Amino acid sequence: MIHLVWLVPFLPLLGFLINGLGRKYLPKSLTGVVGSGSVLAAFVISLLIFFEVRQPGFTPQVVTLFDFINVGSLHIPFAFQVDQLSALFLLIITGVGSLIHIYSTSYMHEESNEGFARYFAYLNLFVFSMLILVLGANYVMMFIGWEGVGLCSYLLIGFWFRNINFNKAANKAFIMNRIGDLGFLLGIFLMIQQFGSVTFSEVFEKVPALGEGSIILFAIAMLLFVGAMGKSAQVPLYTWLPDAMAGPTPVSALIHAATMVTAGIYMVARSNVLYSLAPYIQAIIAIVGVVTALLAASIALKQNDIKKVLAYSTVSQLGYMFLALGTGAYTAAVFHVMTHAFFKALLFLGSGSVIHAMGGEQDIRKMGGLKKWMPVTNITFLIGCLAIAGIPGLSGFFSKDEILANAFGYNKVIYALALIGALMTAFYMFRLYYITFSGKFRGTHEQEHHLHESPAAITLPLIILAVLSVIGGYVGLPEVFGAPHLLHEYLSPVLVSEHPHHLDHTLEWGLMGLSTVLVIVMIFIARGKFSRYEDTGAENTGIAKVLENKWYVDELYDAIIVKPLLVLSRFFRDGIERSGIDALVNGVGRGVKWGGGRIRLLQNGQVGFYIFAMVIGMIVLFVISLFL
Amino acid sequence: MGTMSTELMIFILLSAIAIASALGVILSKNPVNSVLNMIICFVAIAGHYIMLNAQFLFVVHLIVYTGAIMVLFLFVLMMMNLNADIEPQKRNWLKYAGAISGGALLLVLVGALREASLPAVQAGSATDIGLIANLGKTLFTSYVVPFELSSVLFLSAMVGAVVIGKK
Amino acid sequence: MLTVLLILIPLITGLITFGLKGAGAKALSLLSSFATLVIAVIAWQQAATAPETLQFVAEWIPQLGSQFNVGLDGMGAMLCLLTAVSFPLIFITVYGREYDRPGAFYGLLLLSQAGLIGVFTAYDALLFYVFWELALIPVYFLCSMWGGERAIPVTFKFFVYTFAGSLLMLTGIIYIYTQTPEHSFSWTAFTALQPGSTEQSWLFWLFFVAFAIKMPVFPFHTWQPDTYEQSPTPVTMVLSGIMVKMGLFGVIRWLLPVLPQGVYIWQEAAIVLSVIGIIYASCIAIVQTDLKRLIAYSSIAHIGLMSAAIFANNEQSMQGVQVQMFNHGINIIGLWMIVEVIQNRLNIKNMQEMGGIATHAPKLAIALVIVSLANIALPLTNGFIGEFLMFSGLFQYNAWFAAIAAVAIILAAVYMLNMLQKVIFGEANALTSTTADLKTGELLAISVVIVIIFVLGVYPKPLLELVDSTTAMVNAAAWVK
Amino acid sequence: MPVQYYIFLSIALFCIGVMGVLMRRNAIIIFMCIELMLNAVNLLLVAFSKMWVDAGRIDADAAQLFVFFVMVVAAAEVSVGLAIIVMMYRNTHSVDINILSRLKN
Amino acid sequence: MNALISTAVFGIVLMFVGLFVKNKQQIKYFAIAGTIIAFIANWYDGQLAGGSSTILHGMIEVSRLSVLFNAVAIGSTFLYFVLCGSSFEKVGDDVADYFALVFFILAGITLTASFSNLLMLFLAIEIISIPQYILAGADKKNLKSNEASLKYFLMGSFTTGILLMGIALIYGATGSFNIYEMGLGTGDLSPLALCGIILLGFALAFKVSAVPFHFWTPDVYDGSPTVFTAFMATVVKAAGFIAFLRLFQVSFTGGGLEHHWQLIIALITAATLLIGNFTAVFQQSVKRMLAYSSIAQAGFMLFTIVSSNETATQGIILYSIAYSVATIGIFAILLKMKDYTFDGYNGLARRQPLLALVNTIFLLSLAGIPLTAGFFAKYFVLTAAVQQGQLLWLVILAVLCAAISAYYYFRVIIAMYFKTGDAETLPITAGFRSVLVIGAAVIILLGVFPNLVLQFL
Repeated sequence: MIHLVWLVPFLPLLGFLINGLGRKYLPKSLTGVVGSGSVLAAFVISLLIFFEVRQPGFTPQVVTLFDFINVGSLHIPFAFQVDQLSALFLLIITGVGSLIHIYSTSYMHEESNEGFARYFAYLNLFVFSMLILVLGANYVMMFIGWEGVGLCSYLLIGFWFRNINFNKAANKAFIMNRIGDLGFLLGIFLMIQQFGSVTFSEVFEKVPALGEGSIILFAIAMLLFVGAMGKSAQVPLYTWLPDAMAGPTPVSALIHAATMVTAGIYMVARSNVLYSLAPYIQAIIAIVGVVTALLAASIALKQNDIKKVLAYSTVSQLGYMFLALGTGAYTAAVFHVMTHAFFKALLFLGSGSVIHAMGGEQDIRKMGGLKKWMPVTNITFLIGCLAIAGIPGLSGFFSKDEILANAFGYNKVIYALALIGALMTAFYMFRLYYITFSGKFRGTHEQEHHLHESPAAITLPLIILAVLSVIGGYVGLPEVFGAPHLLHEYLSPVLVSEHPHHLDHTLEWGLMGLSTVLVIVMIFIARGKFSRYEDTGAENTGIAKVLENKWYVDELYDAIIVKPLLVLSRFFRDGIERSGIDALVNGVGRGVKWGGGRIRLLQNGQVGFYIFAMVIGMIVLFVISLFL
Repeated sequence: MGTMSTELMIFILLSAIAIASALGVILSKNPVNSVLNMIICFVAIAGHYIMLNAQFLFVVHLIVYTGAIMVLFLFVLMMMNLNADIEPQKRNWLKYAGAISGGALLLVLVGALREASLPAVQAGSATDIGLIANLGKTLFTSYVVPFELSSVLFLSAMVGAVVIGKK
Repeated sequence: MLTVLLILIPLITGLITFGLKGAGAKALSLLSSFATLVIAVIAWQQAATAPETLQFVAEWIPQLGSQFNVGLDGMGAMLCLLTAVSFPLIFITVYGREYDRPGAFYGLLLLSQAGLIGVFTAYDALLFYVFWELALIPVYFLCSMWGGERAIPVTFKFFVYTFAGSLLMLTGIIYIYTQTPEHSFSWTAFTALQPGSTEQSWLFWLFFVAFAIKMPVFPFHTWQPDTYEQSPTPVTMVLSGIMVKMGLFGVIRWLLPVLPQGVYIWQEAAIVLSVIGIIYASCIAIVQTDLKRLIAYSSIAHIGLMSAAIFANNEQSMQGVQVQMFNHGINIIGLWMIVEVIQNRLNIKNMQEMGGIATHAPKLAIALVIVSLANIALPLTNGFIGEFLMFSGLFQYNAWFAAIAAVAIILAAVYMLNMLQKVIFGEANALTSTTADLKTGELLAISVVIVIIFVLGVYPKPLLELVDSTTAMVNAAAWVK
Repeated sequence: MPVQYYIFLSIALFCIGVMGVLMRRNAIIIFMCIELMLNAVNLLLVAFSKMWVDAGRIDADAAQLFVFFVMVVAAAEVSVGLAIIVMMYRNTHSVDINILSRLKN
Repeated sequence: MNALISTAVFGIVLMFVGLFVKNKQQIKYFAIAGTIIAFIANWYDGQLAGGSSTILHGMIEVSRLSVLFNAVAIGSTFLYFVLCGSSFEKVGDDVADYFALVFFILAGITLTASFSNLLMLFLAIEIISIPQYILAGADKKNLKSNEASLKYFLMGSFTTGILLMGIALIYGATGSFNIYEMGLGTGDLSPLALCGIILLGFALAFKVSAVPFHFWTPDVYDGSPTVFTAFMATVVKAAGFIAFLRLFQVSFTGGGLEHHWQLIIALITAATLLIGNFTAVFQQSVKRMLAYSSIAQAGFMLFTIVSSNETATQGIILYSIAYSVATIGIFAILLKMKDYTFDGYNGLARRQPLLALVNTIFLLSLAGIPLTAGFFAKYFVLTAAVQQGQLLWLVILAVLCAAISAYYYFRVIIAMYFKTGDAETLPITAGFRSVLVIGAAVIILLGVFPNLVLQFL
């Protein structure tokens, strides 16, 4: 089966080509079948691969398709690597991907024929790129996918291209990602310089030779991490993700929650050999992670756009994953990627269902009491909220608990901060839930009349994801439960450098209890505050206003980066280009003309003067040649 | 003071006349005076030719220059009825500048040629090289090509003078 | 003989075309360009297997030791192929347009093609110089005669600029020629000479300035945006797609192997200039509102990178540069094709007045997106391979230069995406809502570009292998320390 | 007698001629000064001829013949030159060289 | 030698033709026939002179160079007569005399490449100059023509004085007028000889209009009847250079002698290049621009003097052809224009495409663009200078000036092709056109195969 791995990315690519080229001619039904079917088929193959990989004693296999770049000693083949990590990601991507494709067939049904096909083409292309990213057997392949998903993200955020603001959001996403990509790229160059190779196996083989704490290693690790920061929306490169909500909601679910944004985690996990030898960088990663988690969570507290809340929540959760990576708990990070994929996709799709029902309205202040009309959405959304909040028994609890436990072992302060973040998570999620689903409806009558539960193509994925959000956590039970940590065992051949912090059991139980209790308290506070929410229209003040305005980070970036860049560019254009270089060049021309104009005055028409000048010239030349 | 000094005295006398009359040419206001000065200068130069045993040239010089060319000049001047008043004075500084640069040229040339070491002229030693017979022989043997060519020159000058001169 | 044919076909047909009227000129030039393409493809195949069969030597000026010596190595074959591919594309794109005095227009274009191929094939310095100028003259006339309202002074500036540069190069050529023991212009004699390092040091500048103006490298670039803006688009395609490669080609063929020590002394300076140029031009591109000028500055930035990579002068950068020479040519020609279509439809250049083209001309918009993405070196497009290798090579030379230069990939995204947003996205206005989509000919030409973009983006091997020999040659010559 | 005397004399005459050319505006006088320069050269040539004869060279008559040719040329030049000056006088009623300065710059 | 005789004889013949042939247009054909016969006679010379032979008591040396240059000069004159011959009539009535004078000039020119005695040089220069004074003033009623004639004459005869002084001083130092027998390169250089060399340099610099002895050039070229300017600025100029080069190459080179004068000639060259090019940029009249351009081109030709080596000889020959043919062609077209300013050329390409094309080729040749003879001309002179060593600064200055020169040559091209206007021309015959095309073909042919000419050297 392994040798057929190329089919996994190839099928979505085929879907992309069919939908893209035939977008004018194919009916929507066929488009939907092609789009979803290709991903579903890829999922099936991924499952088969997964089962093969799961066999004990499986060693990573590299499938080389052809030579991509061959320059001297540098060989970069177009090759796929199948191992435990990539197989797991294949499952997440194609699995969640196919659900979202199915969901989309209904959600996007109001688009024109062409738009519908275009949407599926982009989505398929995204899946293709994402699969390249996780399947690549070297960093360049990863980079190909890395930029590819960025492109698809750009295309899908700007899907409704007539809206200039959506386009701007798309541009922002792409450009911020590129900043990260730059780091990634430089990291690759440094690798080429140091190891003469970018293939995972060769690089990891040569890394230890540099020795722990080597400055080169730091540089590589840091540069790669910059890439991860961009892709996975970490501080300071996170501001694009909330804006990316301009795209269709299934896109947010797939790209900006479940898959693409976790690419950074995948990359660091994939490079665990490297990172484990760069402890300072790990510390940086942990700090960035926890700061992101806190910052995003704090912003989420005051957002009123249903998708924005989820977006900040995603940023925050990604922060947790990086925290896990920073503490060396790679499995925990991957684990959280998985569970997060389930419940965040669920939440996004649920919000999509809500938005769909509300006729495009996204402001939660205009909603309320929706559980009456949308029972399935309500239940599944609630499950999602519970899962993300970390209620014991649901998937989020296990993954988050593992992260918190590791953080505690790593550093108490970070643990405390992470815990605060987790509490905020519970609070804003239930704020969202209660404002949206409880209380009474605050929208227009027209909207109220229109409210309905979504069709099966939407609810079915919701239900499946809700089930996964509940049971997904059982693959990684904490040690204290006594059961084996399946995920850890599964991934251990890949995550060779993992060094999780094991706490003693009492402490672990205590921490678990503490967080559970606090989370429940938070939920109740939220319930008390928002279950009968009324939109007063009052302006926020003080810290609330700061939070509502996202700490003014966008404005800050505008002031310290965008504006100076524009000023600099204008200075280059007007100051240097026009009045500098070009003026100089033209000045030479003018100088010649001016000189000509002066010199020609010598030619004054008087023959007496001419002879005089000749004599003077003779004298001068005589003096030069005779006496000098 | 032997014969040498006689030679030298004649040389100095002739030179003085020549330079004085040359200065007269350039300094006198009336063009007719200039021409007359010029004639004196040419006669002095002719005297030098005799001193240098160039008898043929002496004759030609007197006939061609003093006789023909200068008379031609005089004729043209008379025909145009030019006198001193007609020539507007150059601005003074230009005049001085002209004089100074001419002087500078002189200085430069003298400075350059001052140290030339050359065989001396043995004044008084008569040679017959400048006689018409000898020169004529050379002229019609070695120098026949330039001689013929000068006819081309004259022809063109003649054609030219006609072309330009006729109304 | 094949090589000579490559020069002769456009030369002769070009001269004939002068005498033809409208349709005849179009048809003949198209035919000629296809014939050249066929020959170029055959030559390309031969260059890969038996390059020596492409060498053609005939006596030219025996008194001078100058021969009509043409041949194709990997890079030469690649650039000839680029030229041969570009011209049919250009002709197809403008097939629907009517130009004043078409005979002269197409004739001059073909003559410039002959000159360009000549430059890429010459193995004799004097011949090289002759072709170098020959390529310039038709372009000068094309720009001035069919260009925009400021075309005459602008093109003239361009002409004098490049002319001055090439005359300096001529001085250098003459100097080296007089130094060669057997007084020969042949490339072999030039590379074998190796003057002393002081001489190489100043000779370097004589050559470098000529090439730098042609490329153009900061600060010798100011002719370029104006010229691109004012030229008729087919000519701009030739200029930006192929002619700028003359400078790069010149450096690789005539500077690196001939004056390795000079390069060694000055490479850092050249790279610094190039890197400044990359950032500088990228920044200016950000604040351009004129579509053509934006592309012009983006081109300066790209060329800056190529120049930096050439002087970084290692295996990766050299391979990257050569591959990128081809790919940049294809991409920028594609870009200009689309600009030409937009110009033709809307007759405006200011991007602020555009917008919403995607709604009414989706094919056009898609093509623009793809070509723009190739231009910002998205992986799996052809632009990526070259840029990746060039940056990598530059990084091996000096990590900091590479890091600074690489900022351009962000800036490139900024201006290209801005351009896309302003031109094709958003709501259509009164003007743009009438935009007609691509017509068959245009679609065909652009499709070819797009296919090349993806094929070479996914499978660059043929190109990389083709230029291997040239890289080996340069590197063998260049590491004299 | 050193030949330098003749050299200096002839240079002096030559330079006086140059001065005259520079100082005067009357075309005829200027032309005369040019003739003076030619005569200075002639004198010099004759002196050199004598010098080389005294030094024993038999072909020294070349210089005298040269002088002869100079005179020939001078005569031709005078005929043309005076014709030109007369032509100018006819058109402008002046022989001032500065009258004619239409052609400039 | 045959060339000299035939041209001189034909000068006389033409004088008489004027008496018997009343139709002025027909006189041209006699003149053309004269050049053809002279060309054949010269070719016959070439057959005889295997290597080089000094004949007639050391006055004349017939060599491959002299025969080749005579061929160039006579050929150019032929082209000149064919293209501009019919314009003689516009100047005045004495058409036959003008032709005769041109032939006399040509007779002088045939000496410039073959003199081997300073007397012959002097006579050659005078034979060239005196008819030119007359031709410059041929348009008798025209004050400009008067002025040109007067200026040329006064300055020319002043320079004659300088030239003679130089010759006299050299004679004083060496006791010989024969350029082969002077032996200046051996032993110490007498100050007399040095002054003589410098003065001769000045005089010849005047003839080739090098700065600062160039002042006459623009005025004379501008004031003279255009048809004569065409001749003065081309063949005559080339003759000046060949004389200059011959004298300096044969007599003043060797034994380190060139170091005494190389610097000032180099300075003169630099000044000529700068002033010629700078001033030409400013002109509004094409005719006057060509006058300044001739100064600028002289700057390039001076390179041959500075370097005075084998390549320089080749260079001067090629330069003579390239420059003469191109300039005659440009002047021939100028003669057909009603308006001599740049604006007068506006839109010529639409009205007379062939004329414009040919003019463009000539202008490109002057600018030194490859594939025209002008390129190889420039190439050779620059190579000569580079071979000399130490002169690289001058070469670089020259190429920069060449770039400037593109400016004013291209102004004509711009006017013809890119500007709209109705350039008015006089009627143009098919014969005129075809000869122009032949001229352009020569330029292109020599631009591709310069050895067509060089093989004769």
